[in-house]
Amino acid sequence: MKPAPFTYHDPEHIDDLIALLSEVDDAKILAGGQSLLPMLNLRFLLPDHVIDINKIQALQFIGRQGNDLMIGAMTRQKDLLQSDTVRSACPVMQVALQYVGHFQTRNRGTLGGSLCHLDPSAELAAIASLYNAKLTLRGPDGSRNVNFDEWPLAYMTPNLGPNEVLEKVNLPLWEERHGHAFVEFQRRHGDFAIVAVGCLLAVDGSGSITRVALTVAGANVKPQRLTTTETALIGQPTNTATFAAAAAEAAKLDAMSDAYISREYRRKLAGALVKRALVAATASATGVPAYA
Amino acid sequence: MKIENSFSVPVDKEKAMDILTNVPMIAPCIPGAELTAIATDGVYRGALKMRLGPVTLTFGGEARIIEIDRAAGTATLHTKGADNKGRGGAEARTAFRLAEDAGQTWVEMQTDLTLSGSVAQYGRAAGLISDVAKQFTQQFADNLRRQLMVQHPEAVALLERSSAPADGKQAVKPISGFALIVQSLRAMLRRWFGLAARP
Amino acid sequence: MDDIKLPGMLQAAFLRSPHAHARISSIDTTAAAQLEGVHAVLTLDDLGPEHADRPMLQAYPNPRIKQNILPHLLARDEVALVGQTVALVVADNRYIAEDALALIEVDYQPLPAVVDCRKALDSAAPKAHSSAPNNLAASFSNTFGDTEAAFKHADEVYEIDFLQHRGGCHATECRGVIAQYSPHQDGLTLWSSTQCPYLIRRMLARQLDLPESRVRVIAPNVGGGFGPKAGFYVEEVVTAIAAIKLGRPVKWIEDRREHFTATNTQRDQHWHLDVAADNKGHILGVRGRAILDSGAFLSYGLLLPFTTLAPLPGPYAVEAVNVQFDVVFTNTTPNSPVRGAGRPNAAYAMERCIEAVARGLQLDPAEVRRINLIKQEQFPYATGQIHPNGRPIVYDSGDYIGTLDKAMALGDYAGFKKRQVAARQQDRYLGIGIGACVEDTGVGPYEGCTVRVDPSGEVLVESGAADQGQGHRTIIAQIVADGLGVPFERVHVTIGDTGKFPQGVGTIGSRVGVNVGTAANDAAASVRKKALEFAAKALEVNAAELEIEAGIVRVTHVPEMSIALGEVALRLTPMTGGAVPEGFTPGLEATSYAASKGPPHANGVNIAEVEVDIDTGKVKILRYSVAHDCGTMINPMIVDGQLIGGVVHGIGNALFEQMIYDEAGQPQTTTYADYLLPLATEMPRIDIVHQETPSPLNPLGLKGAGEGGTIPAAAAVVAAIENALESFGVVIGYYPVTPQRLVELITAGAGERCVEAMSTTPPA
Amino acid sequence: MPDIRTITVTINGKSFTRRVETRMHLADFLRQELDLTGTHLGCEHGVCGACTVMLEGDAVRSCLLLAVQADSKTVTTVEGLAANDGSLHPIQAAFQKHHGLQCGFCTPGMLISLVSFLRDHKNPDEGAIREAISGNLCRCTGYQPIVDAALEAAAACYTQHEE
Repeated sequence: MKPAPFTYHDPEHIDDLIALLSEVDDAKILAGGQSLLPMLNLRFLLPDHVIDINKIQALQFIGRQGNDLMIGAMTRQKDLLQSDTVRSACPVMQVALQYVGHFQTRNRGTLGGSLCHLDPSAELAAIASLYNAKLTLRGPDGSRNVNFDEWPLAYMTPNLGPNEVLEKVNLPLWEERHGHAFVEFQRRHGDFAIVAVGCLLAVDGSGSITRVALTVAGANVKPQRLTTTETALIGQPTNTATFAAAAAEAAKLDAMSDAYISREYRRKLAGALVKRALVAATASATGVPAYA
Repeated sequence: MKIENSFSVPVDKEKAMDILTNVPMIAPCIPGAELTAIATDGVYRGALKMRLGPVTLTFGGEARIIEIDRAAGTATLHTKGADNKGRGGAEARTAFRLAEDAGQTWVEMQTDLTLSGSVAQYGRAAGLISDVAKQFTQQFADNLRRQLMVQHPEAVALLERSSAPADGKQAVKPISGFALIVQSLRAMLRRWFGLAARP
Repeated sequence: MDDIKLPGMLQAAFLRSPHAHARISSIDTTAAAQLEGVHAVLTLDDLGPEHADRPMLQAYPNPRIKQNILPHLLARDEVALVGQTVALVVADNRYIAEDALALIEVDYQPLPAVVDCRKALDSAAPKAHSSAPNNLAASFSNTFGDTEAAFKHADEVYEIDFLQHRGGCHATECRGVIAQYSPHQDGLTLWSSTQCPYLIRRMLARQLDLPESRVRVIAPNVGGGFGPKAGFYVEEVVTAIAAIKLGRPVKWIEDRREHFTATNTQRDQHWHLDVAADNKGHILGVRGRAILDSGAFLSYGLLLPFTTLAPLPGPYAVEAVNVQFDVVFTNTTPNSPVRGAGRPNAAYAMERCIEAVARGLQLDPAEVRRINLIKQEQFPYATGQIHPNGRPIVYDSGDYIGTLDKAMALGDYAGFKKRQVAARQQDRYLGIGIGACVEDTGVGPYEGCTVRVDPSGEVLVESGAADQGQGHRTIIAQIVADGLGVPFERVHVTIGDTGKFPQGVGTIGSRVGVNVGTAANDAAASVRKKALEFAAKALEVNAAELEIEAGIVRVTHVPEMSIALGEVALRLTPMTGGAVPEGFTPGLEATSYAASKGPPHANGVNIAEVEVDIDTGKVKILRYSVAHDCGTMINPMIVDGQLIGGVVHGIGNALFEQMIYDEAGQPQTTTYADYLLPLATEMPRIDIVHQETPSPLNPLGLKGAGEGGTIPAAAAVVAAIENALESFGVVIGYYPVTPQRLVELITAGAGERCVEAMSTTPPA
Repeated sequence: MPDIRTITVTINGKSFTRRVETRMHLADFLRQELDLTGTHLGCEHGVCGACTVMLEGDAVRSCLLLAVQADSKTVTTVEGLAANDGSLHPIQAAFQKHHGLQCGFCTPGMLISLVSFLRDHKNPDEGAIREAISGNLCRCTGYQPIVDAALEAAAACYTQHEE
């Protein structure tokens, strides 16, 4: 299980990277390496060029301007997990990060690597979907923005041209006070999620839902915003009946099956986890622990 | 893995059989395929490019018609290829059955696809691979149908022409799995919206 | 293994079949051979004419084998499993060797593959080997007592059907081989990650037509064995041939991807039984049939099937058993013993019988066990079954009811009902399950041990049995230190090297502690006797007045009259001018092959307490209690380590570990993202209580402990899950029990029993 | 022509300069080029944890790093844990006392992971320790003795480190 030969590049500035991407073909970008190296060792991937972008300091930053949380593509998962800025601006990301692999892999894994690899179960992709984050790409002819809902084109295929690189991610934060939740079903601690649900929820004085976002990851090739369920929840009281109805709706989502997990079971899980996410998000929003 | 497709064409059975058993004629219909050489004993060599997420597979292999029974209206195409970087192989037997039906010829295709090596051992992505395989054969069937129509000018004229390039090498622009995958996604999107829209 | 480096050493990599069953029409190695840094590319034809028609030899021949099918060293005409060796590349390093593999062109014609062991004997089933008439490897039965009468007089008959998963070995270190051939010195030296260096020496000598004295096999410190490293593998032979041909040392290290298909796997058995019982819960008889998947080859003889047959009817006094065993070939990796071998399967079968009777008669499963367990006054207890080796199976000693009571007390079985009801108020589902077993350990024929006192006073001990982390050296050193009366730190033990100790058998089936312990104890006693006799002469006292303390032989109560053991050794090995005293042979040492007078039988009871989340199907183990009896314990800490490690292995089998093949025989689980090993986070704290019923079969009363934790674990966990889901009428037919299966059983099972058995490949 | 680079790495306080092929992962560089065979290879796809080393103080999988990525960086391997006089690191002593290893193949990865985790976490409970070693596979011990060893060594391993 040794990598096939390749030519190694380690540019220190984003412009050098862009130039390099246009010069060489059959290249793979090495970010955290927690997904790329296994594929190189297993010889699933045999690229002619590996471009290591760990030396580009400009891609590693966490910043907040008003209601925009800006994160550089090469920011380490461990730094996101320890960041006070993220804790106050986007606590749900830190809840999700605890499900991502193990602390040894989070020491190297990056936000951009996860979003470009785009594993169907990727927790960080689910968070990006929850906020419909704005992704800034840099290429030979300047930069362009892509909202997350147009980012996944297909199974592990992002909307990223061969000569482009993901530079940063902007999470548009909710102004109003709201609660959050991230619940995941995995066979063992650190495993790929079979199904994971992210939820943001705001309620008014009377306890009715004013705004809600729900994302399901792992059920299909890409994270899915449950737009129908979201609209149906607006104005509803935060009680068992509402949550049960939302769960039943979510359990109808289209799901994939593989050698281990059936479509049917993924749907059932989606339903169960949506209910638990809504309960947790309500408790987080109102400060009152709601019943299951 | 067994996949069935069928379609009908306003072309008589004999003519359809001629085309279906003419490999250079049907090779461009294989999505992402490129015919590179015609060997002597009726074996045609070619390459097929397919992208599966981060992994792009390039199968080099061969295709040949291994059985023709004009009376029964059946023929079998056998294709076999291995990834040029040693990640496994694919082999398919596509059995055609033609039936005349009031001026139309009904073509039934039964493809038996076996994958081997690491490309067949993608545990977590096994479901996705069978999805892409179904899309692949459906696309092959659609192209075949268009090819059969195009070969017969008297066929209904409204059909748009397929883009067969002028030079000798019969190559449709290799549809990378990329485009194919987008269709797979679009099919899924249709299914979701169909489902999600329901009250 | 990979830490060992020899001057001039080359590294090898095997080309393996990507097909489960295919004919090979051509192999073209020219491109690979030309790659810079490649020294050789070998196919079967390149290994020499003597290997052309000589497949691997059978390590454990047996008259019951109907088709002794074993692989050629490298496949030439046909491959019968994904991963079968086809060619070997030897290069400067492993990177270049793997580059060369991709340049070898092999033309395969795929053939239909048989994958599901239950269908392997159907006439329409594809043949695992196209030249074989059918897929039957062997068949035999465990038959004693009058089952006809038992079933005629039965008040109730219950049906049981279950399939046990295919799992892997997955020691943390994969296998490895280093071969070095020096014709003018000591011939072939082979370092191997084997558990049985002496078996490898014998088989390698025969395979290569070399005298055993010209083959030395060294098993260095190895990262876990667990059974599959006890086998004789093609890689050991081919690496040796490559080293002989190239005249340079060759190292092959198995990587994890290879391990999934190249190293023997475990379990994969389908049982269908009927159990006859009276209405008080006594089991009168068991009959039925079991299909055991041997995989593509019979790489380990019939040892696995025999270890499945022997433990029936387990710790229960069942008078009549008639179970037919069929061992079948499929186009998958060969199966061999893995921690417990066939014993976990047999224990699971008997525990399923108990659970079926308890459920049928609505009795407490603990009480059904109590009334069926063999009573203390019945020991030594002959089950009635004759082992395939011709000897009757006899349980030497034990207190099975005592073990059950200790486990129930430790796990607070009595208080469980309260906990279960309280949890149900919070809509939580708790369950408790028992798994009991008896384990034949310390199987013969022998192990040897030499104890030699060095003039410095240090004691050198040599033995054959190799160590994969069990702590054999510690146990042997303790026995010799106590037996001889020397400080533990002065005892130095070397094992696992056929060049250092003449004969040995192997580290399998919890046998080393018993066999080496008995031999070491005997050898130490002989050395002690000789030292006392010499000292008696030297100190002119009666031997009876002497004792040995901290390496000094002295007169009891007169410490100043003494002679150090080292001094005795020195005087018994005089140089020229000196003389060996009258009546003494030179040296203060002894070698013994004293063996246990038959396999001592350990036993154990595990109790698992679980919680099942009925929405997701997730199982959480809240509490796990083990009562275990392995006779006299030499080192309780080591025994605890074996039990905890064994239990976690068993829980892995019960809940997580699953090799999946698709219908073409392609393994879907080939990385650790797919094959789930038990992790620290999912394991409960395991509480242990010991019971010591010494075995009468060896002086120290020893019984084995290496596999006792694993054997009953799956039965306990599955019973606990069923207990938690009793209101849903769920009966489990397949393990590992996955959350998805549980949710399906809960939904389907509501209100009615569904005895379910599934093929190796669960529905998509 | 293989793609070669010259790198300089400080390992356990000592500096090494070597020419290395860029495709060689850090674990092979330690084992094959520098004979530091304490770091073990159990899976080579980032799951078993036997290859865990510390890079700039962070526990990482050395099979998921190219050796060239360690250029001008500091690495700590299991060989660097014991003091120069051979006295064991507190976690090593606790492993010995609690029978925290049997075959010892996973032990280097376990020790490095725990040294790194316990350095940053003040008296963690059993659950936190089990989570910390959930990325390290062991087939022999069943994890319990390792957890007990870590609980005992926790106080000695916790060092107030700068944020």
